[in-house]
Formats: sequence, structure tokens, C-alpha cells
Amino acid sequence: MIEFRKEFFADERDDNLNEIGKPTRRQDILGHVTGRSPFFDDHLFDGLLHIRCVRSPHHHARIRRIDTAEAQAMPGVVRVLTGRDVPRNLNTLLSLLDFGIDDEPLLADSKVAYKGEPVAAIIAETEAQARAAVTKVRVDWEVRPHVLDVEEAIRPGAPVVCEVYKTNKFIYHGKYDHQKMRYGDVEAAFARADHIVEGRYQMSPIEQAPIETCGAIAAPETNDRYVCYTSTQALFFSLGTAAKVLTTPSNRFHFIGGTVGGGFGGKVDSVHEPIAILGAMLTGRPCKFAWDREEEMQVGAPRGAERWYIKDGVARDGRILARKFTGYFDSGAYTRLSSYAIIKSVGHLPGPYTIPNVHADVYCVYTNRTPATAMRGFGITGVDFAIEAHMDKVAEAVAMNPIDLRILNAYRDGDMKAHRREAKNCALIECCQVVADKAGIALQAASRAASSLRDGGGERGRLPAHTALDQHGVVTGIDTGGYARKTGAQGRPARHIEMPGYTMPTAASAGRAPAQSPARPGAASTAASPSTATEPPRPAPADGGNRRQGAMRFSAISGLRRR
Amino acid sequence: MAKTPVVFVLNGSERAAFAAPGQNLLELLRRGVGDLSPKYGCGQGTCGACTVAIDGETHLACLTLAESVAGRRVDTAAGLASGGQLHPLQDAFMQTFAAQCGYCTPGMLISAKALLDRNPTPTREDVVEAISGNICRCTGYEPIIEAILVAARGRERA
Amino acid sequence: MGLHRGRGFAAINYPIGMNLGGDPSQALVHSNPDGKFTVALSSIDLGQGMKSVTRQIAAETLGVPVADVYVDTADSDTGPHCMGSFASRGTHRVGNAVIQAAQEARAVMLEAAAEELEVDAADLVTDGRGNIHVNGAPSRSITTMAACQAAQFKQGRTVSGRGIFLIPLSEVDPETGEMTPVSCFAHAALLVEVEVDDETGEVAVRDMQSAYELGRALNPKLVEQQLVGGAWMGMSHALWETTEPYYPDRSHGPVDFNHYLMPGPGDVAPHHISVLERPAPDGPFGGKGPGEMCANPVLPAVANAVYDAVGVRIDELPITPEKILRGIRANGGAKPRRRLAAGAA
Amino acid sequence: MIQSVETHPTLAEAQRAMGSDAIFMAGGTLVMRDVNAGVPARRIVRSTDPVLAHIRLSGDGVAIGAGVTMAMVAAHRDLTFLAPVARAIGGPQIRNMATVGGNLFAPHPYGDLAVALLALGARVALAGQSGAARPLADVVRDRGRVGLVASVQVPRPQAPADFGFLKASRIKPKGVSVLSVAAHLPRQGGRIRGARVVFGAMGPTPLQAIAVERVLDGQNLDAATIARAAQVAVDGLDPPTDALATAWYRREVAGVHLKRLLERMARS
Repeated sequence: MIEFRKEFFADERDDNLNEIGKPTRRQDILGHVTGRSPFFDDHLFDGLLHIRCVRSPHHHARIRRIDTAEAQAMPGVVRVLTGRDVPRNLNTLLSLLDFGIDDEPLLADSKVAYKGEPVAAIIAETEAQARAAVTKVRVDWEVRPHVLDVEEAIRPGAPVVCEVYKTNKFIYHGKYDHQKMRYGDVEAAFARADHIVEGRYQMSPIEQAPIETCGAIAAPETNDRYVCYTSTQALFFSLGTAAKVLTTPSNRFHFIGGTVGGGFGGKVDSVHEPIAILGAMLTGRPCKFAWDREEEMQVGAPRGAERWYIKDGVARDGRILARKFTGYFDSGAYTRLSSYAIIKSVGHLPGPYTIPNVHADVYCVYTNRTPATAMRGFGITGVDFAIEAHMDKVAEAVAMNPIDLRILNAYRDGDMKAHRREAKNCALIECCQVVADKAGIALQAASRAASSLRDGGGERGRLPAHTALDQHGVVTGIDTGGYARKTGAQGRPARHIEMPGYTMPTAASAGRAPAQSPARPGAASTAASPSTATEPPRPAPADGGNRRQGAMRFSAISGLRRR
Repeated sequence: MAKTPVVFVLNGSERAAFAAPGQNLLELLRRGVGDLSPKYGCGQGTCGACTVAIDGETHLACLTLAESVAGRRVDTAAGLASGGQLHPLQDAFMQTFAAQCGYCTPGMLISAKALLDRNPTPTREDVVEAISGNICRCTGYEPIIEAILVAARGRERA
Repeated sequence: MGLHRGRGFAAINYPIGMNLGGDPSQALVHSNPDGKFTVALSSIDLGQGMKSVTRQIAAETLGVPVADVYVDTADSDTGPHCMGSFASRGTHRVGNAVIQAAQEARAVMLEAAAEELEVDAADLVTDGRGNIHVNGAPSRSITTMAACQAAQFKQGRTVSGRGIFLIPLSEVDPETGEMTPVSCFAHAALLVEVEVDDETGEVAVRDMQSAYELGRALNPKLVEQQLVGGAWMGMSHALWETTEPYYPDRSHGPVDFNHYLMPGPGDVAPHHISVLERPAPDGPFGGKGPGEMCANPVLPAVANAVYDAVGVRIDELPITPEKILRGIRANGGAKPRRRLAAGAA
Repeated sequence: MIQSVETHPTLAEAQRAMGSDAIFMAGGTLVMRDVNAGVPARRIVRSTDPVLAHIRLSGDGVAIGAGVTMAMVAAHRDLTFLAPVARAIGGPQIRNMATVGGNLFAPHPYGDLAVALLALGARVALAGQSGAARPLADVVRDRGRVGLVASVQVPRPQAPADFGFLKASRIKPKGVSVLSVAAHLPRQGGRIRGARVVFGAMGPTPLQAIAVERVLDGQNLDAATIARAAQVAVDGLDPPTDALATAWYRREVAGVHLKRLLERMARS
């Protein structure tokens, strides 16, 4: 049962449109109901080979030796891949954004840091033969101590999970072992609060569990290119990753996808394309590499667990004066996308509420479990669970109806948010009012009268007079790239990059010149339609750095087309 | 390894393919005869994406030995439409937006068809039971249940 | 001993698009000589309706019926770059790129029509049904087909366009966390009613009342698909699923859908949805993106509803029957709160 | 890895063909899953013996062929007392495939039909043995060495109300067992004579709740008796911890579910 409440914000909309707003039938629905929608595995190749991985039974172990001789001799086995076969066997996904240090092998060769980590890949005529050969690979393990709890992992003396980050914490901005938020002075506000409400919230990992498991099929294509049918959620991101790991110019890859059996965030990690293409390169035959359901559940990267501590200082009338967060993201054995998720979650704090004092330390922590990745609501779902459960406790502490408490503290147009940007286009109050009305819950008069368009700004729109800063968590001697690095290049207006065929220049390895000019706070960053003309971007310095060879950054080059 | 020829009727027409020992029906249908409508979701009999009908009864193709369908009738989603006309269930799924990614849809349609063939006027509870062997991760089931009820009502009038 | 009802509330907002921006998407639009358009993208449709929503956006911008437009995506040889389908960025980023490409193609089509009608292109409008006519003089018109044929075979004009939408990458202040996360936010409030069995700790979701603000609903049925499917995933996340039932211990991890618990078709509850539309200033026709945020409010609302029903506060997901039963035992029995009952002030 | 599939017209021949390198496949819902995942076995042995699919009245019970599926049990007019059990197993597709014989060997948490058959005192006729059928309890105990099952002989409850089955699961309408419990409580003059109560998913195999049976025997099925039975529900059981629930939780709720089953049987 759904209703569209057109009366809300009607003056901000011109509803007289031609095709927008219509319940037009999905373009892909006929394919879905006839079973003809072309998912990655719905392509037939003569002589298709099948790939299965040999996986670590240990949480943490050094690899002394991998003996593949017996497996090599098994019936139907065409080739056995190990780390040695991977041209560049070290990568981190966000290196394409120049963020983070390459920390994860495609096929582990020196050590394994989570149960299920792949150390070899069998390529055979049938999947059954590949599975049989996997059991014949002998690995000489040296089991190491492991750590699975985020707070234990960052205590001195804990086992080092990821060799790149010795303290089991990702390093932000080449300076801190966590991402900070400092806004106002929470300790001063706690001192004058009538109530202090504290809570600890814990998420466990969950699986994206798309009904179609992750996979790719790669095959040689004419003029020494490779076609790759893939279940990826990010075609060029996967293509760029494969180009880097296989040190191959990106235009020799022809990726085809676009029809995916559910992604939910679990199909960005680009593990399958490089292995499938490597198989096609080394055997000259089409190769399929896909997870079975058990692998999707226990080896496929889940939504990572998060642990949040929240402390609120609340006035007697329910106004929240201060909110302090400590967050631990369980990134698992490698970084993948978790470093980005933490910045996104910090930008989300303290939730859709105007709170004058906010303090946060959020850590990206490494533990000996399957590395985490994105999932629906990446970086936000976990902290929203914590915030809204906490708000319920605050409501009880001040004996207030939970919905009244939300409306009282809700952000309004013109308010200053903790990431120091003005709140615009708000609608939290109206949503609360509609639900209260439908559920028959009587609100206070002030709540019923409230609006996102009124009573915002003014005093609530100003930056805090004083913000308590600190150097807690400083780290030296490690540089994790220039992504979103503050360079102090103030003064240039925020603008769009307009020129068609724009190729994002590869960031120079030294000097960290930003690929983009940063948006100045408060500038009207975008007009109603995006077509404001701007001057072309500076040509990027040649990529002399050794960080990446052959990998493409964001360009499309035409080639042989195959449907 | 000695392969076994398997001759069976697929969506009304006789087909043949060679089955490797221990190969399941899902692989035979997809790689053997090229019917790509049943999908792999788990290979464990728990998701229903590979649901097909064998002699009119729903089965999980991934848990069915390929050789066991020799001489039997296998029906898949690819065979639902006939003479260019979509099956009422296919129409209903389209009208009620009962698919998002579409990966579970072929299996859902076969389970729904088996229900309507047996019980043309199902209650909501009958529909819920009929699709209880088919997992959908996108829709939250409500539109699928509604589509099957819409198709049942449609058949009543037709 | 018995069944206890409880209600829980949550309100959230959600950032639209990749945090900090820096996530460009491109679109190419071109027409065949008959004025039938193709939108070439690289964006992925994983069920959220990417192909369908960009098709409507292109048709609206071009001023032609949606039947005259098809989207072809995710072939790296023919589609321009796109960052990818995640972070609720599809509608917002790709939609804007499609608008820009379609505007350029429309401009060329109108120039071709103007030349045929011997009028100024600025005086021309489209009726959305395949005709171009002089504003205020519907009789002086030409079909989009004829305009495109003239462009192709007489005038030598290519009725096509390119578009890219990039919000420049925002920097992050290491000391204060100052940043520009995104340019617009969606909003939601949700109240869930649960029933808790105080002898077994089992929870059933009985009803959901929600209000979602998502900018303009570009296609109301695609929006409904996300909100219904998202609420189900939210229920599942709150009460059922985990890859590590005894986190941070890794034992007993499920390896199949019999042990990876998700609500079945018999667990779904009536969900009364209200959609509010406050257009995003920089969104395509004001559209934001409902894809991710729709599951988020359900998790805390369910936790708050369990507390309301039996007085057990569980701050660890999933909220299993065991955790509820241990809480009830520790409290010496169920202690309903009933703070959100209808009429409760 | 499977190298060959042998299909035998009779069960006896199939039994003779078995060996340490062979696995027997009936419905496939358990065995085919293992084959898909990769098994050391080299041979699949099958039988198309039509006798396996027979359901015949015999004496005070019913002889159910080992190849009879859950769907056939749920639909058969002489097996109405077992229909609720068969309908609680798997989804429709699984019920069209899973066999009675296979269910006797199902690992935790599967095997709910075996729980019911054990409560009903069923006996098992093995392939190639013309001698008397053996108690199901023996077959369940030493599953590895039993060989192929030909049929199961199930005594029919005298009155429908004498037999009850409950399955606690986390997903509706179809989910695997957190636990299941079957009770066969024949009544004479209101008093229970020969109670048999069996729990599923509360041990490595279906387990008889001897302590519960002793409390129930000779009593009326009244509130006091039911309460006493619930208190000893877990005596002698050994519930596992798995992804669905812990041993603690299964112990805590076993008595609750037993009480609810017995109350329902008392009412009907």
C-alpha cells in the first residue's frame, strides 16, 4: 500500500511533465519473465574451462610451500595458477582513486590472513575435475596467532594482520590512525548537560546474498584483446582493476555486463575478472570463474561489522547539546573499500540532527576474517542503527515521546551541520509528522507546527565559536595517497568538469597534486541543471610513479563490438 | 570419462545432450542444450532459482541427476510463452512489477504455474506456500504474491 | 506468559551519491534517421531500474515518447565511462549526465526542424508525442522522425549528444572532519509494530508505517519496488541474517540459505508507505535515489519496538530469539513499555 | 569424483552393487548436493525398482516404499496422520524429490519424518533381507552400516488425536528445524498407554525422550501432567549449537514447544 503525498513541497515542484513521474513498465521486464535477460553466465563458449580456488583453512598462516604437482596431473586439469603467475600480485581497490596502499594479493603467496583466502587456482575442463584437483594441492602452512575482535586487534602486541598497516589500523591523511570529527567542545557541553546517555552498539557481518553469485567469463577476442562477461556493479572500476593487476593496457579488455542478478554492494571487489582473464591469457581458451554459494557466504566480502560507542549530553527539555562517537569498522584482513566507508560515516554524523557539539574518532581496523566490502547503505546503515536506538534511550531519559524528541532536534534548512556545510533541502520533520499521524500518535503542539523550512539558520547556522582540537592518534612515516587530501588550495570556485571525453589524469606519485580542484565550503556547487560551462582541466603530469603501470583511469576506447 | 546420451522432451520438443557422470540437470539444460532460463543460485537445493517442471512436478534441476530425465518431459520458463503469447503469469509479473533483477523470476514462474495448474483459485496462503522454495532478495515477495493472485483471477475470467 | 506487542520508531537521512563526489558518469545519446534514440551508458542495472529510469529521463529531456528511446549499457567498447552502480548514485549522477547528452541532441534536432520549417529554433517546442511545432502555432509542425531524417540525409547534422556529471572531489580536513559529503539527502521515518513471544523470544513483524522523502519520484513503481524490497531487507538485517552468528567468533558460519536466515514470504507484514517529494536542486528533475536508504530505518525501529514490547534493550544485531529470551530472564519476566501506543502523548 | 552412474532395475541388485567407493542416490536432495560440492566416491548407484514407490496397507499399519516422496506422503489417503509432517519438510520442489528412505539418513538439522516414524514405532525392511523388519531406532543408531532400505512399516495411530507433531523454525512458511517433536500417545479410557515422544535436532540423530514418556505413561493428558512432562523435556537430550540456535536456547525452549504440542493434542 503506497500513497504519494503530493501536497508536501508542492511549490518546489512543477508536476506537469511528459514521461517523468509515470509508472512506465521496466525496459528489462520482458527479458526477466521469459528467462532471456543476459546475465554474465548466460553466454555459451565452446571449450569453456572452469576455475576453482584452493583456500586457506587457517585464519592466519605463513605459506612455506605450495605443491601443485599431483593436482597438475589430475584428469582434465589444464593449468594451475599461483601468485607467481599474477603479473602484479598486490592491489587495493581504491588505488584507482589514489587512496590506500596496495595490500592484498590476488592469489596469496607469502601468507594468508583469513580463512578461505585463495592461494592457488585450478583450471580444468569441467568444474567437477577442478574441484577434485583442488583437494590434491598440498600447502605447507605455518599457523600464526590470529585476532578477531576489533578492540583486541588494536592493542599493542596484537598479531599483525595486514603487513602494510602494522598497528592494524588504516592511516588517514598520512597523519592519523583514524578519521576525526571535531565540532565545538563536547566535554564542556557534557559538563552542563542535565542527562548523560551512553550506549554501545554492535553490528555483525551480513552477506549481500544476491541470488546470482559473483563471477566472470573471459575469452580471447580478435587482435589480442579479451572479452570479459562480468557480474560487476562497476564496469570500468573492474576493468581498471584487471588492467592494473594484469599490467595490460585497458583497451585490450572488452568488458560486457550490465544485467546483474542482484548486487547490493557485493559485486564491486573485482576478484573474478582478473583471474578469469589470466586463465584465458595463459590457456588461450574461455575461462569461467564464479563463486559457489558457500564461497559467496563465507569468502565473498560481507558488509563489515561495526562497533559504535555513543555518549550524549542532553538538556532537561530534550535538546541534545553534545554527542560523542567512537567507531570501529571491522575491515577484516584487507582494506578493500572500508577506508572510504569510514569517511562517509563521519560525514554522516551526528545524524539528521542539529547538535552544537560533536566529537568522533572512527577507526578502520584489520582482523583475521574475510575482508569486508560495500553493502546497501555502505558506511551509514550501522551508525544509523546506533544513532536511532540511542535516540530511543534519550527519549526515555527525558520522558519524551520518541517522535517529539526527533522533531525537536531535527535539522532544518539553514542549520550548520557538523561537517561544516549548510543544511539544505531538509524533510526529516515532515516524514516524522506523517508517520505519527498515520500511526495515531499524538504529538506536542510544537512538533505538529514544526517545519524543515522554518526556525533554521540564525544562531543554529553559525560555526561553533570554539572547537577543541587534539593530536590524538598521530602516526608518521606512512602515506596512503592523495584522495580527498586537504591541500589548502582555497579560493578556486567549485565547478563542474565539462569537457566531453575527459580523461581523469593519473595522480602523480610524488607531490600529491590533487586530480580535482576542491569544492570551497558553502559555494553553490551545482546549479539546477548540470550544464554550466567551465574551462578545461589542467593537463595531468605524466604518471612517472611506479605505483601503477598500464592501468587505465576512466577512459573508453572503441574496439571490436560483440553482442 | 564415459558420457551418457540423454534424450528428453524440453518445453514440448525432443532434445538430446551428453551428460558427464554425476552431472546435474541444471548444467545439462544450460550448457548441454543451451536453455539458459533456469539459473544457478546455490547448487544446494535451497534457493529455487533452478526450478523446472519434470512431468508436471516442480523439481530443483541442480539436485536432479541429468540422466534421470531420460524419456521424461522437462518444462522451463523459456517454454511458458506459446505462439508468441505470454503466459498469464508472465503478463501478471510484468504488470505488477514483480521482478527487479529478474534472476529468481524463471524459477518463481515455474513454481507459480505448478500451483495454478493444480489450484486455479489459490488463497494468499496457498501462494505463499507455493513459492516457499524460491528465494527472492530484491522484491520482499509482496509484488510476486500479488502477481500470482492477479494471474489466478485473470484465468478465472478467461 | 504470552505475546506482547510493541512499537518502535526511527528517523534517518541518507547521502545521495559517492561520499565527497569525484564520481563522474558519462552518457551518449544518438538517434537513428527515424528519430528513435539510443542512450549509451556503462552503468549497471542490478535490479534497481537503471535502464528504465535513464530511459524516462532521456525521453523527457528530448521531448519524445519513452517508446522512442532505448538504453544500451555496460559494453566497455561502446559505452562511455561510469563510476558504477552503488552509493545511490545512479539516478542522480547518471540521470544528470543523460540530461546533458539529451539536451545537446535535442538542440540539434530542433535546429534541423527549424531549418525545415524555416523558423527560428528558439520558437520551437515538442509535444512529447513525436511532433515539433512552433510555440503557439501547433499547425506549423514537423515530426521528430522527419526532422531527424532531414538532419541525416539533407542537412548533414548528427542528432546526438554527450554528457558528463561530476561533483568535484571534496577534500576532508584531517583535524575537524570538515567535508562536502554530497549535494543532497533523502529522508525517512518509520514505525514498526512487532509481537514478541516471551516464552521463546521469537519476534514477528506485524505492521509498518513509513514516510520516505526521495526527491521527485521519477517512476513511482520503481520507487515502490525499492521501498517494499528495502523494508524486507531491513527486517532481515534486524532479526534474522548474519554470516557470523557468534561474532566475533567465526564458528558456525552459515554456508547455505537454510542456515543463512532471511524472512520468508510468510514473514512479510503489511507496509503502509507514504512518499514525500522535495526535489533535489541538482537532481535530474529533482530526483534523488531510494535504493539504499530504504532499509536503514527498519533496523533501529525493530530494536526499539522489541524494547517497547518486552522491556529488553538489545543493541547487537541480529536480534535473535536467544538474546531476547536471555534479556527477559534477566529482567525477571517481560516488562512492556508501551510508550508509542496509539494516542500516547 | 564420480566416474560412473549405475542404474539397477531392482533394489537387491543395487544393494549388491554398493561398495566403499559408491553412494546410493534416491531423491538426490542430500546426495546430489554432496556430488555438486565434490565427493571422493567414484560411483553413483540408483535403483528404478517400482516397489520402492509403493504404499500398501499391511495389518494395522502402512508399508511405505523407501522411494516414496514427501509429496506422495502428504497426498496419500491412508497417510493423513503423516501429512502435517511431510508438509513441514522443505519447499514444494524438495517435497517432490525427497524420499522416505533418504530422510532416515538425513544429518542434523534435517530428518523430521524420521522423528515422526520413530515416535510411531515404525520398523524398517532392508534390501535383500527377507527376515523381519528391524526397529527404526536401530537403523537410526547405526546408519553407516545398515545398507539400503526397502520400505518402512508404520503402525497407524488408532485415533487422529493420538499423534501430534510440531516443528519450530525461524522462517515462515518453510524453514529448517530449530527443533521438532513428535508424540504418539495412545489413550485407553483417557489414560495414556505406551507413550512415545521423539525430538528432532536435539542430538546427532532423532532422540527418544524417555523421561518424558515415563511422566506421561498412565496419566491423563491434563495440565499438571503436561507441566511435569515439560520440566523433563531435555533429560537425555544433547542439543547442538549451529547457525540457527545454541544448545542453551534449544534446551530453554524444548519444554515450551513440548508443552504447546501436548496442549494442542489435549484440545483435539
